[in-house]
Amino acid sequence: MNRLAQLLEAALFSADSPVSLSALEALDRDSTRAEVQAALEELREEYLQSGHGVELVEVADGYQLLTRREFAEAIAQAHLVTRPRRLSAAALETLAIIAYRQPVGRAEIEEIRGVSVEGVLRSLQDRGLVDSVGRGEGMGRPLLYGTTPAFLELLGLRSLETLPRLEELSVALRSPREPGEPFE
Amino acid sequence: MNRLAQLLEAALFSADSPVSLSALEALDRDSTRAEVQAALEELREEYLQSGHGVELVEVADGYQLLTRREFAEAIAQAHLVTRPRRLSAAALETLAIIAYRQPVGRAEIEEIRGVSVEGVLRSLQDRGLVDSVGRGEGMGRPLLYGTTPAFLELLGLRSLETLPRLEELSVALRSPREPGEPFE
Amino acid sequence: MSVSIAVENERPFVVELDTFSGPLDLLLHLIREQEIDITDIPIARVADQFLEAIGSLDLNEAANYLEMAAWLLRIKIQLLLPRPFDEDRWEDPRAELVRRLLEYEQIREVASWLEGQADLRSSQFPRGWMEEQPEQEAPPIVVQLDDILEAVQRVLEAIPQPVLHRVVPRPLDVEGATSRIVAFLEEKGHFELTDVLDSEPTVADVLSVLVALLELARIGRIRLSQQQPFGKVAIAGESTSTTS
Repeated sequence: MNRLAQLLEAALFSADSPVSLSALEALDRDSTRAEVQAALEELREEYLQSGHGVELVEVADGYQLLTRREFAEAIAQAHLVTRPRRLSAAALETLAIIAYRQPVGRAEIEEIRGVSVEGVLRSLQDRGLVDSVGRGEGMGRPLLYGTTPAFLELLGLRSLETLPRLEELSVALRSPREPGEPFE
Repeated sequence: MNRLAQLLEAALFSADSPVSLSALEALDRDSTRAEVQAALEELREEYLQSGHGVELVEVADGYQLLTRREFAEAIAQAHLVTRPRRLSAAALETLAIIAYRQPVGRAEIEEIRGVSVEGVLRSLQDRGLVDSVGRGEGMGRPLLYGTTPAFLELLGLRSLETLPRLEELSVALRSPREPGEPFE
Repeated sequence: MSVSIAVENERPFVVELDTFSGPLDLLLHLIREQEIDITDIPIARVADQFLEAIGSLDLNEAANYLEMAAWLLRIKIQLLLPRPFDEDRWEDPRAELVRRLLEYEQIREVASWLEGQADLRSSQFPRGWMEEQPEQEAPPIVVQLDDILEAVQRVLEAIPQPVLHRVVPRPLDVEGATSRIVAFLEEKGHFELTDVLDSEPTVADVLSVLVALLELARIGRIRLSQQQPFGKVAIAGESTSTTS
């Protein structure tokens, strides 16, 4: 591998979360974006060709090295790594609403789910998956929530655009409330 | 690389402390110690031959993948590590034993966990979660470990509201043996 | 908690209440289970089934469901009122319910997609070891009590049988530990953690005592304090305490 690919590999190794293309570019002032992208491609190829236990993955608007799926069981059984705890149905539904309607207030989430979401919202915030992103109009100027890069990373998504589009879902429904339509 | 070398690479990559040879052996029951050593050699060779940004290093308590020194400065300047860290299963289990049995020596922790804990213990110490609190009786007067104030703080153990309810804990309290079963 | 729902001319079906994330989830389940046309819900029947299902919930758990029950009953009554002669001007009182159900069903579909993605991703691990970086503070560590308790469980499960080579009487369970502590309380008023434990306690003993203490502290029977790190844990009856 060329030196830039080596530097990128070392950097991706040292990072604890996905690294954006611009952060990778900043590692070496003499390299252009195109060169960085070519080196990333070389790295990806090298892992595939030589047969490695890790692979280069594009996630959360960045790049990350992850172990290959087939080794997960053995590593988890050896207690070298804990798998993240699975999310509850309540947490998943709340995340789904926030992902599609962000920025969205608690009242609207509760209206859709039909239950109080205070506890689940707090725990999603504690886990860093959602965060308050501003305040809404109206009474009490409610906090509005949105998803974080950690949310994308948890799901292995490249960006919010890779979420399935609503019209692709099997349940047909008119689009979310028209702007200006009153809250009930 | 062969499959065993790939598995070892994935395990060393994801573990949060050096992994001992015996722990690496435990990853694949079908492989002998000699095969594991040969695969480690293959991994080391691969990093050298293909020119990688990382290398396989043998340290006192096992094996570790480290980024090559020459890239350290560029990476440090890029500030790629930012996020709160979670502890591995091995670290949590060791921490749990120390928390409940302190002051406790390494031999006793290893007896309970059934594996060497040297690397994990050092990394818990580095992180300020446990510390040596004295020396025990007996041969060699072994160091005894206990948890630190930082550990209590991390768990928020002072606030009663965060305490788990009894029924949540009861699973963890299932007696390791049948009541009344005789001991040798 | 499961409830058996009676269905006319058919076998009753069982509803596991704990598995529902809310009233819409339960309602949707009733509708889908009976293959009801969602645009033409037989409200009277479904409302009865809904009430039957939540009947066994205690008031606390039922709070989220009661609003839905009231709504269903309101729609049921509205449907009994005479319709205007001009059918076109009649607004189906079920329309809003149908909209909410479909909206929720869509969210649930997204939720299950997210779950699948999370499962896929959780079988790939990022780098574990973080090298010390010069000129930079180490990132903070997160540990949660739950993580420790899960670890304790794994440790207990992994202990080979027989456990440590010691001759120990039957391990202390939480009830045993609780009554031991309560006895101490009545006798002494305040004492130390080590008083409650035998000289060579097992992991299970320590855990039982700890849980008993935490539970007693939680319900306000006792107060726990530790003067210094690694210091002894002092236990006092709550009535004798003067500070908090």
